[in-house]
Amino acid sequence: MKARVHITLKNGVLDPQGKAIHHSLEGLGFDGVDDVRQGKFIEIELSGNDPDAARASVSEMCEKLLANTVIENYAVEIDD
Amino acid sequence: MKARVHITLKNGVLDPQGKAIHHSLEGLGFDGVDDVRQGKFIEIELSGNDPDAARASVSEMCEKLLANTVIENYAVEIDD
Amino acid sequence: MSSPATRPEDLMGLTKGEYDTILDILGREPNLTELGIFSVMWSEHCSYKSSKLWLKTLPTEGPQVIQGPGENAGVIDIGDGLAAIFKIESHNHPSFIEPYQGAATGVGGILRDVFTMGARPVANMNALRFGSPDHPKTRHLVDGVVAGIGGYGNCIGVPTVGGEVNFDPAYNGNILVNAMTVGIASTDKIFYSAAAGVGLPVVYVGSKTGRDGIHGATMASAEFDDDSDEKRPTVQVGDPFTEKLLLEACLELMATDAIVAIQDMGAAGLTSSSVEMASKGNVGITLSLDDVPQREENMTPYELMLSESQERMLMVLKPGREDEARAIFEKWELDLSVIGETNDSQRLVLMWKGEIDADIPIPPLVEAAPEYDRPWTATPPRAVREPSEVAEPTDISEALLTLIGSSDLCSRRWVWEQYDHMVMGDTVGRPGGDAAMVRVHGTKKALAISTDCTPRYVEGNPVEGGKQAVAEAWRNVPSVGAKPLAVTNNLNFGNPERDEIMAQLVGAVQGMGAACEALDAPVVSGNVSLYNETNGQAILPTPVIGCVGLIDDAASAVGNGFTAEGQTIIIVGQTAGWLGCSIYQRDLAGGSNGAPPPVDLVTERRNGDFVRTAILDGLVSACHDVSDGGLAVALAEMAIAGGIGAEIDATPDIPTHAWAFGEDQARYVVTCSDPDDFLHRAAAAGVPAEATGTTGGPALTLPGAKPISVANLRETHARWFPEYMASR
Amino acid sequence: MSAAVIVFPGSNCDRDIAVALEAALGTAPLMVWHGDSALPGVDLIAVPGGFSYGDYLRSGAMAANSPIMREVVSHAGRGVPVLGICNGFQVLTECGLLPGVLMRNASLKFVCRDVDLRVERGNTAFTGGYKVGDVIRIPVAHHDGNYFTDPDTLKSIEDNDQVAFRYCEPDGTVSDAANPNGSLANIAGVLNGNGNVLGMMPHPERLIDPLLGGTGGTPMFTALAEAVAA
Ligand SMILES: Nc1ncnc2c1ncn2[C@@H]1O[C@H](COP(=O)(O)OP(=O)(O)O)[C@@H](O)[C@H]1O
Ligand SMILES: [Mg+2]
Repeated sequence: MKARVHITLKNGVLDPQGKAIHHSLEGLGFDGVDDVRQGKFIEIELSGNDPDAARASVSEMCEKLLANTVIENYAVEIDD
Repeated sequence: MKARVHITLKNGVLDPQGKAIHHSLEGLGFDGVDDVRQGKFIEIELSGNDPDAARASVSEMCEKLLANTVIENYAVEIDD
Repeated sequence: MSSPATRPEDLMGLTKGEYDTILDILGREPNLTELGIFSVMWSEHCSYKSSKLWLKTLPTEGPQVIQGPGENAGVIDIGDGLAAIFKIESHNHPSFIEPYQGAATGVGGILRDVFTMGARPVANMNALRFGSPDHPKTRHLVDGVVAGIGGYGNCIGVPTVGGEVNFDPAYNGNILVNAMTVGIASTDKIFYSAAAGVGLPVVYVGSKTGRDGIHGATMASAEFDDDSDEKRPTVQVGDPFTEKLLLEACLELMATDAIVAIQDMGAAGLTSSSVEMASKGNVGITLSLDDVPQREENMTPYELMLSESQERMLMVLKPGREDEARAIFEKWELDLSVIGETNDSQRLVLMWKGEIDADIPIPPLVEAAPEYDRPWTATPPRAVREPSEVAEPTDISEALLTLIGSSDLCSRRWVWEQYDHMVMGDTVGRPGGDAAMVRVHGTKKALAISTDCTPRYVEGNPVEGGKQAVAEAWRNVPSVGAKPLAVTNNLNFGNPERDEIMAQLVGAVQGMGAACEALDAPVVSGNVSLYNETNGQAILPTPVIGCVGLIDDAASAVGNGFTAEGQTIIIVGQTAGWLGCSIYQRDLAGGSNGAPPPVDLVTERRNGDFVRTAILDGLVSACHDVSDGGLAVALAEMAIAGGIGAEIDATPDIPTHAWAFGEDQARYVVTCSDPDDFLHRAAAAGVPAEATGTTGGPALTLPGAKPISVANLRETHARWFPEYMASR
Repeated sequence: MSAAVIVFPGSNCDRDIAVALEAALGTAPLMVWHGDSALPGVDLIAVPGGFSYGDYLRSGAMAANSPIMREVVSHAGRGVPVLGICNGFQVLTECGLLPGVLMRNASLKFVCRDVDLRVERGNTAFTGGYKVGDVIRIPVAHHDGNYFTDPDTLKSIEDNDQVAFRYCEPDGTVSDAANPNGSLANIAGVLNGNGNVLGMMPHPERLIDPLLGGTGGTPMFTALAEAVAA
């Protein structure tokens, strides 16, 4: 089973990487870019086969380690 | 319009970050994790409203800047 | 064991003649794994087949040398039971393909070469050559390479204390990334790679093996024709975190007496490490490949033997010490696996799924490695250009500003601020000086380290250029007050199968050899990188020299910035005004570049020894060697570094531009508060020395030129790099 | 009196801080491996710089979950001085001992150079050797030193006088030009509410020897030695 986790910065949190990418895109001549935000995408292979248990476990991983919930949101999808 | 870009390491390319996260999850007592791969998730706000043009433009951004195509793959989705 | 066909494209880079030798050695056709092993062991990279003949001519001995070339790194004695262990290595091609990872893994590789011998790495250096700043790829390559070097060194916590960066269109298609590491060990705790003894466990430690960097030849072989993406050789990705753990674990195990031999897995991975250990120990090795920790599924013996996955080591332990080793590696959260045993067969036998997959006699694999005496014809000499033949500038001060603001002479701050140059708490001063200095932890002593090469000289005259590379690297060491002890070298050239390239290699080695001999700086380690060319366009011949010296008390060293007003400025060495092949000629005068400056090694030695002694005797307040850009550039750098101007009152009897920008060798600029004593001693020693001005004021004034404010000099010097990197 | 230095896999300024502490305290600190779970009788804790866990995922995140950090948190709660430098600062924010986060430098580049710091608070175990308004020159060496918090947190740390140091010009002016990494309000070091936990990006332990560039860091270690001896 595979979990796909998206970790994104909360609204209002500064995103130096997104800002730098935005700036570079403009420098490369890409018009019409209004905003860029960079987050993380983590794929986790799990050996169990209970999607609900997996979701619960991965959410706990996010709370404990994968995301810093002071500044980040996370979203967990389970591909089964 | 919003583009969602996933950038992941190609198969076979070492992922030191994923490896360290995997190890740390084990240390925290999470069992049943077989593999962890870390990628990037980039959200781009675009001002145009032609999804095909947007897709083409974001793909070009990936080729030129966002992805390192020697070691990374990218996937573009347009939410319209 | 299926045999590959013997079409040339299936020989993995071996010639038909080399293949026939393999048939003789084995008495049969090699299988794929065996052919792969021969191919990498006999590659230019591992066998030095084009250069070996010439490398043998280099001086490698001296009372200070504990271990010369032939081990993972060279070892010199620095007194008090301590040794400095160092080597330089190239990662040119990978850095062009993927600059960040290529450079990072280059640093990782050279660090392993040093700590595999028992040393704690204490300093990194890097010598970089990029294409023209105008070339569309250059900026991206500079950005990636610098970030990669920093990314690896910063993370592992070894300071990157110096190096060099140059730009030239000759490197447009082949950049050079040469990385050097210096480490310190106890002289009684140096580890070698000879696996002497039978029945000893062969132990694999570090990261798991993946398909990283497997010989591109795989692609051409029949068996892999139907391959998908999965088996594609992949770029090596560095993991400095794992390397840090490997470093600490190895040093911890080395503090015991469990290790018989140890060797890092670098180029050609498990193949060269196991073959070299067995060959040096005159033993055989049987490896059970099933026990090699694997990162990917369905790996084949061929892939396991040729993988260049990073952060791995092979060790031979004393029997029964495996558990002790395992406990240490587990503490550092690393894999340890016993993958084989030594025996007296003198054969490399690879077991795979219960069967013999490869069986090669080791002595001929190592000894029958080809060695070529490639043809060469001496590089035609260039005409000497008199100063009068090189156009004068309209304004000396403007010319100086142009030079110090140019890509090759401007400040490298943009580069070295991305490197942690202070971690470990022993870096004396900051980058930007002549030799970098790193204190030997817990003592007053310091190592002085520099890297140098002037490729345009080597192109103009390989022998003089080879001498000059050694002389310049060497000269930086007495400039701070340290005594040069030995050098390492990285020979970067084009295709040696072309006469004129081979001539560059031969000439450079001859020049280097002469210089090392005369300057008492034997070669203790090095690396050769050939075939640096694209579409028949070779790089400039670039034999980079890394020099290591010692100063007994770091507090007696001097820097290269003016330290006070009212000091007398003295030029040490003869200024004839050699403009041929100079930066001034190249960048500001045009025309044919002429012969490079000759190097008089006796003078070089005498002047360097004199300057060093004067510094140690406390006569000198600042010192800077004179190199690219000549006296004017050296004086400007001293003014910028010290934030103090100077009035130069020399009355040269040669054209002013030749005096200011000529690149005569064996020269230093020093400042003294008691010039008489210095000049007196110089005269007694037969060293040319002339007082030429006084420090002070807010501007630098050269003879016959308008003053330039130090602020303007500093601004101009600082500007180019950040502006170039920020533009697109 | 004894000090401890916490060592994580990937710490690399552990020896440097130990040297500085030993010079000030007269005795070598205890080097405590991250996997240990006890800190017996320690009255000063240093969390050193480096790249714990390679700085992978987020700087300091994995180290913050190490067993020993529970002990560090409980010691901090009892008032033991805890000093986190560079990666140590990142660890202390990740484990909640200090407010805010350290994001990637605005330049996106690693930066190693001397910066000037204005001392904003003088009466703590760490800063007792300085006066408010003093300017000290001290090196930074980091990739993720861009201090950030939400506006409410910022207001509360400013109101409670929790900012220990700010990046400034040599004359003490706090300006954008003096900010090496984009930190909010030029914050270079932050204290907890009780003033016994300090996190800072610059490296005071690198500046305790004139040969290495200066002694601007020495007063911090002297003050700490006095504080724990008292
Ligand atoms: N790649 C680099 N990495 C670190 N420091 C560098 C690098 N390139 C140049 N430097 C530093 O910049 C200074 C000037 O370099 P360079 O002009 O090559 O010196 P020199 O003229 O003495 O050979 C030296 O201190 C050198 O160590
Ligand atoms: Mg120099």
